[in-house]
This record gives sequence, C-alpha cells and structure tokens, in this order.
Amino acid sequence: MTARVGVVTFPGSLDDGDAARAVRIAGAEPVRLWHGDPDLRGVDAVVLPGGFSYGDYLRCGAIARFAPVMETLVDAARGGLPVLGICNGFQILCEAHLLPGALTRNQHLHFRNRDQVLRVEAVGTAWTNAFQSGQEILIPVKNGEGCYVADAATLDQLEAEGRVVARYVGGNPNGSQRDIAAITNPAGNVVGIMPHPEHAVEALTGPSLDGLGFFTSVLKHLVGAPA
Amino acid sequence: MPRVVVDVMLKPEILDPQGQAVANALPRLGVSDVASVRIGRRIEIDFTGEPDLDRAREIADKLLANPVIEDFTVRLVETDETAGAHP
Amino acid sequence: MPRVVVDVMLKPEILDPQGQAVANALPRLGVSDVASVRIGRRIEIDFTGEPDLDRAREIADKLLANPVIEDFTVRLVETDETAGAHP
Amino acid sequence: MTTHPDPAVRETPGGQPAVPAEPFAATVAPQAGPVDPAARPGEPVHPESSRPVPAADWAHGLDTVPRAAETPEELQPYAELGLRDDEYDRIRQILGRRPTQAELAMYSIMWSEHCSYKSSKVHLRQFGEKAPPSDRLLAGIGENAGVVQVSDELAVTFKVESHNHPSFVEPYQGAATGVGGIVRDILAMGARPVAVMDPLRFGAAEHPDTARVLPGVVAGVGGYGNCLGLPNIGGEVVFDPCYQGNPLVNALCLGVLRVDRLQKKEATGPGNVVVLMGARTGRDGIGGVSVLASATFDEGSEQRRPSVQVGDPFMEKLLIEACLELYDAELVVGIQDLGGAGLTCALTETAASAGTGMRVWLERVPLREASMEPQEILASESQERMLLVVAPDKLEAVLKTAEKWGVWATAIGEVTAPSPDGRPGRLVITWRDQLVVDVPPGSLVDDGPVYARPMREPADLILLQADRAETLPRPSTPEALRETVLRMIASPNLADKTWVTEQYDRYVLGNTVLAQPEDSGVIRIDERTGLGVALSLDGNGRYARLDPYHGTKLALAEAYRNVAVTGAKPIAVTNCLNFGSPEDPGVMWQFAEAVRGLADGCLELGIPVTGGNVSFYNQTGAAAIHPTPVVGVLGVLDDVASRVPMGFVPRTASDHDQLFLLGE
Ligand SMILES: Nc1ncnc2c1ncn2[C@@H]1O[C@H](COP(=O)(O)OP(=O)(O)O)[C@@H](O)[C@H]1O
Repeated sequence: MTARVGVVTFPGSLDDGDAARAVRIAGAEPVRLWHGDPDLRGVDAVVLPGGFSYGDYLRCGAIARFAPVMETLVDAARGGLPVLGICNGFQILCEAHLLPGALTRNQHLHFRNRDQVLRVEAVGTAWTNAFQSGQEILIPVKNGEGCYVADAATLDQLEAEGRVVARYVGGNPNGSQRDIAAITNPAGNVVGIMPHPEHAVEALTGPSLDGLGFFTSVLKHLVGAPA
Repeated sequence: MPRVVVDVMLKPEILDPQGQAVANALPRLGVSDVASVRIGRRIEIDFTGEPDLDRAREIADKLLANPVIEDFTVRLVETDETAGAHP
Repeated sequence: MPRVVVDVMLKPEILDPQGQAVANALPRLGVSDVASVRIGRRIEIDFTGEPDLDRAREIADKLLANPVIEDFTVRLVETDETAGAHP
Repeated sequence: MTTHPDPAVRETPGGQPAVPAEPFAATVAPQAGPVDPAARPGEPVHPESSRPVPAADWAHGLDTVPRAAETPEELQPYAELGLRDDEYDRIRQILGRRPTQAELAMYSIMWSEHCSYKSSKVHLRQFGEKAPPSDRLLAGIGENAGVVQVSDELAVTFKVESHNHPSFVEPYQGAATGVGGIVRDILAMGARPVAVMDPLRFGAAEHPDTARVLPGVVAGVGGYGNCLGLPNIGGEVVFDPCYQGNPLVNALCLGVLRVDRLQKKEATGPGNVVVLMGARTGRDGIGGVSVLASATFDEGSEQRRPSVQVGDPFMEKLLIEACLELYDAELVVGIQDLGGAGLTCALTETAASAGTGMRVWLERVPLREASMEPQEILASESQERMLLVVAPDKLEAVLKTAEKWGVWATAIGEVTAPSPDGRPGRLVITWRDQLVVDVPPGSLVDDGPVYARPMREPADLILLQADRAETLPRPSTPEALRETVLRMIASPNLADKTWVTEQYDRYVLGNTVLAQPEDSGVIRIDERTGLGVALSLDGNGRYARLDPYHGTKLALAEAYRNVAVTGAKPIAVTNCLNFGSPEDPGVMWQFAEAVRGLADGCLELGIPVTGGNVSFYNQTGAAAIHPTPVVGVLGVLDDVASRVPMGFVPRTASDHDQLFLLGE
C-alpha cells in the first residue's frame, strides 16, 4: 500500500505544489490538506510547505499556527505522526512549540536564494534515515527570515541530544546560530528545515537530487513503524 | 539614564497589510471586539551621553522613517518603562 | 477614545541585525554619540468598545509577541498622542 | 504640428437615464474580517432624478449631474488635472453640459497619456499592420496581454509594463506594485501567472541616490514576486547617468492557461452583476485627482495629499487563487484587472468593449476610509482588485469562492442594455442616491484625443554619430590591454548581478529549467510532455540614442537570439517603450523611429508583437533619458529536457567539446 503524505495549504503557501510533487516522485501519494479543515484525512505523514503563510505578516508562521488544521496536527505530532516543516513550515513548527527556538530575520537583512551545501548530522529521524551521518548534500536555500536562534541552554541541549539534523557548510546564508539548518524534536518524528529539499528532486529543475532523501526516508520510516 | 524612543507608524491613509492580517486573525483567537490594528516600528536609541532629542529627530527623519508613507514621533522614556526591561 | 499600544521588543540577549544596521549607518550621518539602537514593533489596537487591557495582554501573549525571543508591554494611550496623529 | 482629433461627438441623449431598481447588493467579507461600516448592503436607492437635490448636499459640495447641468459656468480645475482647453470643450460637447467632479476626474484619467496612448497610438498601429499572419495568436494588442497558443490545449500570455515614476518616489512600493500590476494583467486573461522578469535601469552606480533607489527597487520586486510564489527567471540591471532621477522599473509576467479558459473583459449580458473583488479601496495613488477635482469646493482638501500605493502581495496571492477557481468553475462572464486608472478604467473598458451600459451604486464599494468621496473612489489606484461580470445565478457561487479565499467581493452594479436605437449603453453611477456620473463609456475609452505630435531628429544626433567607436584609441601594449580589461571588469554594467538575483526566488513552482544568469529563462509548462517556453528581455539605451531605429532592432535581435540559442523557437514579442516627453519633438522622433524599427524587425523575423506598454515623460527638466525600448521575445520548446544551457558541461578528460564561431 502506498503511503499517503499530507501537504497543508495555508493562505500564502507557495511551495505546496512542489512538496506534493516531491512526495509523488518519492513514490508516495500526496494528499492536499486545507488550513481551515482540521481533518488530516488519515494521512501517514504531513509536510508543512514553504511560502509566506498569511503574508508572513507580524512574524513568519505566527498566524498560521492558529489555523484549525494545526490543532489536530499538533496533537498528532505529539502522538508520533511524522511532520516535516520546510522553511515557512519550520517557522510554523517553532511558533506552535513543536520545535524549540525561533527563526528571525537574516543577519544581512536580505532575502537570499542560493544553492547551499548542508551536512546531515542526525540520520535517525523519520525524515533523514536515507542519509549517511556526515553526508554533504546540495539543496536550494531561499528565505528572508531563516536565522535560527535559541538560548544557549536550548542550543546545548539540541547538540547533546543529537537533534541538530543539518548544518550549513561553506558559508552560513542567514546567520543561524551554530550554522543550524534543521532540527528535530526529541522523538525524531518532527523535523524543521530551512532550505528546500523539495526543490532538489528532479535533475531538470534542481541543483541535485539530494532533496529526495527526505521524502524517501519517511516512506522507509513508515514501513518500519508500528501500524 | 533616559532613552529616546522613536515611534514610526504608517500614515493613516496608507494601507497596512500587516495590521489587517493580524486583525483578520483575531476572531480565531476568540477576539471579536477589535476594530482595527495598525503595526509600526518602535525604535529605542541609547546615547553615550545625555539623550539628544533633536539629534534623534534628525536620525528619524533621515534614516528611520520613510516620510513618503510614514509619520514618526520622538520622545524620552525612562529606561525602566521600556519594553525590553519587562520580562 | 484611548487606544491600546503593545510594544514588542527583541529580548536584550537576542541579536537585532536591523538595529545594528541603523547604528552602523549613523556615523555616515555625522552622528557619533549613539551607543545602541534596537528596533521592535509598535502595535496599535482600537477596540470597538472600551479598550480592554487584559484582552490586549492576552492577544500580545498569544499572537503579537513570541516569548522565545521577544518581550512586550501593553499600555493605554490617548489617541492624539499616537504617532499616526502627528503629521 | 499637432493635429487635433476630429471631434466626432455623439449626440447626448436628453433627460435622465432610466435608473433600474436596485437588483441586489451582496457583500462577502473575508470570513474573519472586521465589520466594515462602508459596505452596508441592502440600502434602498432612489434615483436622484426623482426628487429635488437637498440643499445639504450642495453645502457638502457633492457635485451631481443635475447640479452640473444647472451650473454650466462653474469653474473647474481641468488644466490642473492635465486636460487642455480643447479636451475640456470636447468633454462638454460629449456630455451636453459641464462634467461633474467625478466625471471630470474620470476623463482626466482616461484621456491622460498613460491611459489613452494619445501620442503613441498613431505609431503603434504599425505593430498590427506589419505583423505576419499568425494562427497562434488568441489575443493581441488591445487586450490586457497577448495570448499565444503553444499546444492543442495550452496557451501562454506575457507582457512587460513600466512602473518608473512611482519607483523613484518610493522605490520599494513602486517596484512591488509594478510587479503586482502586471501579474493582474496576466491573471485577467485567464492564466495562472508562472514567472516574472524585471528589466531595471538606474543612474550612476556611485551616485548617492542610486544607493536609495536600487536596494529599494530590488527588495520591492523580490518582496512582491517572492511572496506571490513566482519564480524570477531573468531581467536586466543597467547603470547610466541618464537614468538619474528617472530609474526604469519594467516588470514582465508570464502566465499559462488552458485554451478554453481564455477570459474576456467584455461586460456582456444586461442584467449581469458587476462584482468588485479583492482589497478594499483606499486613497492610494490618487495622483492629486481627487484633491484637485474638489479644489474649488472644499477648502480642507490639502490634508488629503495624494498617497503612494502600497502593495499587499498576500492579498494578491489570494486573489489569484480565487480567480483561477472562478475560471475553472466557469463562473465569470467577463473580468478586468484594476490597474493604473482603478475603477474608472475597469468600468468604462468592460462596458465600452461590449457596447453595454452599467449601473453602479458607488457607496457599495468597500472602503478603507469611510470619508472618501465619489471621485476619489473612482480614481483610487488601490492594488489587488479585480472587476468581475457575473450572471445573477452564479453570484452566490462567486461570493462563496471569494469567502473561501478570504477576499472581499461585493456586487456594486449591473450591466444595462444598449439603447433601443442600437447606440451603446451609458455608465450611470450614483453615490448615496445622488447621480454623480452619467457618461457614454466609449467616450472615455475609445474617443480620447489622438495626436500626431511634431517630430524632429535631435540636433545633436549628427555629432553623436560622428564620434565613432573606430576613432577611440585602442590599447596597443599589453599594459594598456590589461588596463582596459580591468576597467571593463570593474564596470557596474558588466559586474556580476548576484547581489540582485539572490534576492529573488527562482525555484518556486518547481518548473524553472533555466534562470539568471542564463541568457533566457526557461519554464516548463507541462510536466507530462515537457513542453516549455523560453523568455528573454533586452534593451540598449545607448545604441537607441545613437540610432533609435537600429537600436531597437538590435534589442529585438538580441532577445530573439537569446531565446533561439536555448533551442526554443521564437514565436511572439512584447515590449516596453521608455522615453522622455512626447511634447519634445526630438523624443517623439526617437519614439517613432524605435516603433518603426521594432515593427520592421518583427516583420523580417516573422513574429508578431502581441502587446506592450509605453512610458513617456521619463525626463528631468529638458533632459530626457536615452530612448529605451525594452523588447521581450518568447519561444517554445517542445521538450525542455532538450534545452541548451549557456555554460560548458564538464566532460571526462578524453571527451573534449569543440568550439565554433558562427556568423561574421
Ligand atoms: N509598445 C506597445 N507595443 C504593443 N502594444 C502596446 C504597446 N503599448 C501598449 N500596447 C497595447 O495597448 C494596450 C493598452 O495598453 P495598457 O494600457 O498598458 O494595457 P492595460 O489596459 O492592460 O493596462 C494593450 O493591449 C497593450 O498591449
């Protein structure tokens, strides 16, 4: 049976179609979820896509967090449902307190889009088990508010528990503390990542195919997961 | 030491999409008695010596506010009244 | 009618690149006596009825500020004191 | 010599038009939106003609049609609004009385250079006359944007437009709303916008004002385009002192549609409902019209300074999704974006193109500021709005869709029949029961002035042309050569543009096959078949200054080559003509030559101009910018996998590529 992976569309979501395409290319069935509908439609995992939900006004992700779908999703994530937040999705996960810390304005104050090398460090999560520990991958980064911040105790804890999923290599594009590009929750089912794996799944349109690993990981995870 | 606070707000006739987005979100938090929300910038300036209001006004005019679409006010505030001091 | 003003500032330990950019630009304007600049948000809330400080505090806590990185204060201001009213 | 247009004035029907009883007044506000006191539906409307004008309205200065008829000699600030004596006389002739304040504002906008193309029309005709026959062209010049069929099911639409002056005044918002405006043009054709490009020109790189304008413009283009989720696939950044004070901010949008989703702007079908959808209307970019139009009536008007348009890309994104859903459900009869001339342009163009009339209850327009007056509402350039024409039985479904996406949608009027004798209908607008506008819509859209402006080759041209490149000293020593190379590398015009292009999202939508720094952007438009299009925009003001005819041809040829080398077949052209004042015979000559060059070039290459935009008055005092025609070429690739990128592909050591130089 093919896994069903939900992709949530908020008003202002932009990479939702791309996330659904990546899910499809990875071999799963994308299921579109609507911000105003709390029903998760029985999906096996959920992607919160990139974009500017609610225009990113006030703070990125601040308003999206109160969408009806988020109420269900927060509970489901606490219960172990794999959730991947990409860019704006990462911001929403932090605002919803599923992940610690916050994403703030890039230090150089500009939106920046470039192809970025990352080092995958935590490969035990639901979304990164297809990678080798220490593997370097190339995927696009594009954000205006991607600078990850948290207090020192939180950062130390993330490091100690092996919850830094990926770091920027060869230049930090936004000033993120400790070059953090992606983190996970203690259970490893919720991952937030600033760069965009869904834009690196086809040779024709991306800088590599490295992004596909995130989507194949969750399929592998689901096969191994108890029903 | 008092600090200078510059408040920069969009002119009233200028569209404030941020404020509008927040106002539209409030009913979902169960808030229905808000008529309007406007969002601007609050800028806190600490001088090395005595705070200098005229100087601050000049900075605001040249750098902090965009006079085409924004208005600003400049005032002195005791430091313990400022937002940063209230955890 | 008085209006509620919520000031949201980054916590002191959080880096404020915008404030820093302004501080760095000041010497070029001939200003050398500014020690620091911090930039936050000023949010003006008009209620349909009586302004409700408790309600505003709740909105600020839930939505307007992110407690991980920001502090806020809530206060009542007479409308003619607000930035928008000063051309 | 300036020729005055032939004042072929239609007879004005006497008496008051029959005002139909109010059909319905429905508003939906965004689900979670605040209550808007100005959008109160369901108020009874009494035709103003049925009762005497209350004295109180006179005191308020509301200028109604009956009042205009009774006070023919009242002074009106038409000159301040940019209308000439003869143009004002013509309006009086058309109406058979003086215009009301609101009507005056409408004519001044619609007869402006910007909207009426009064100086360029006589030249632009060549694009149609010289265009090769094409069976691909589904919509051409005269529509919001040209539409070209690229497969049995799919068509693409593209257009480039300028937002030069607003971007000088307020670089961020000017550029942002420039992108927003062209995106709505594309949306109005029935297409999903899928990419943007931005040809930009600034003053000298080291000039202090460039440090204000350039970062703001780039942030604005990025801020709006990124937030809409449109990949930016190319553009230009050019520095030249001639653009100091007159930066050029042109924006192109590309859209894709199913052939059977092509939308029309015609307000057909009397009884159909006119719906305003999108943002509320505020005092944005009124350009002084309202203030001036009411100058003689209202002393307090100085406070209402004309204000800058502020864009809300989030609202536009919702508007796009809402419109596309309406097209798919076949819920609209006609649609038109609200651009430069706001409601005035949308109401008159949709009615005029169908020959119908329209009855509008202006107080139903949702307002941001309750104190706005009729002429302000009609002139407002508030962004993120569309005008829909909807069959009555579809109205509810339309309002539901708007509600789903959280945009305002309000029935503000209805389409009325042409007069029984076959003449087109009239546009009748009331404001709180008072008749404020009663005009033949065609008189604003089609019967504006047309000028054949005087033209003269600029006196300095001979001198400029005599100063030939061949006479410049050549580097003759290795040292001098090195010097030249370093100087060229250091030139801002040749420098790497990454600082700009990194601020744009090129990946969103996942169909970007080539983007900057490639010569052309390439977008896949059909994932199934690999069908795609290539787009390139080029212009060279310095060449055009030396020889506008050949300079324009060169721009066309460059864009054409850029598209061709990707492997695409060029099929259509768009253009944005940025010039100084048409009242300067030298500029007018440059313009005419440029248009002739482009039309001839397209004829030789066998591809049609499908649309474009003219921006005049890019000048400070007597100093005009270089004539700057920007030409865009679109090509088709049957399979984007076969595209040829410009870089050399790394090969294994034994397998070298060979290099050839083609041409002279
Ligand atoms: N330089 C040009 N070349 C070809 N067509 C042009 C040019 N300038 C304007 N047009 C056409 O004239 C019509 C009116 O232009 P414009 O007012 O910019 O359109 P809109 O009403 O969509 O804003 C459009 O169809 C446009 O394509």
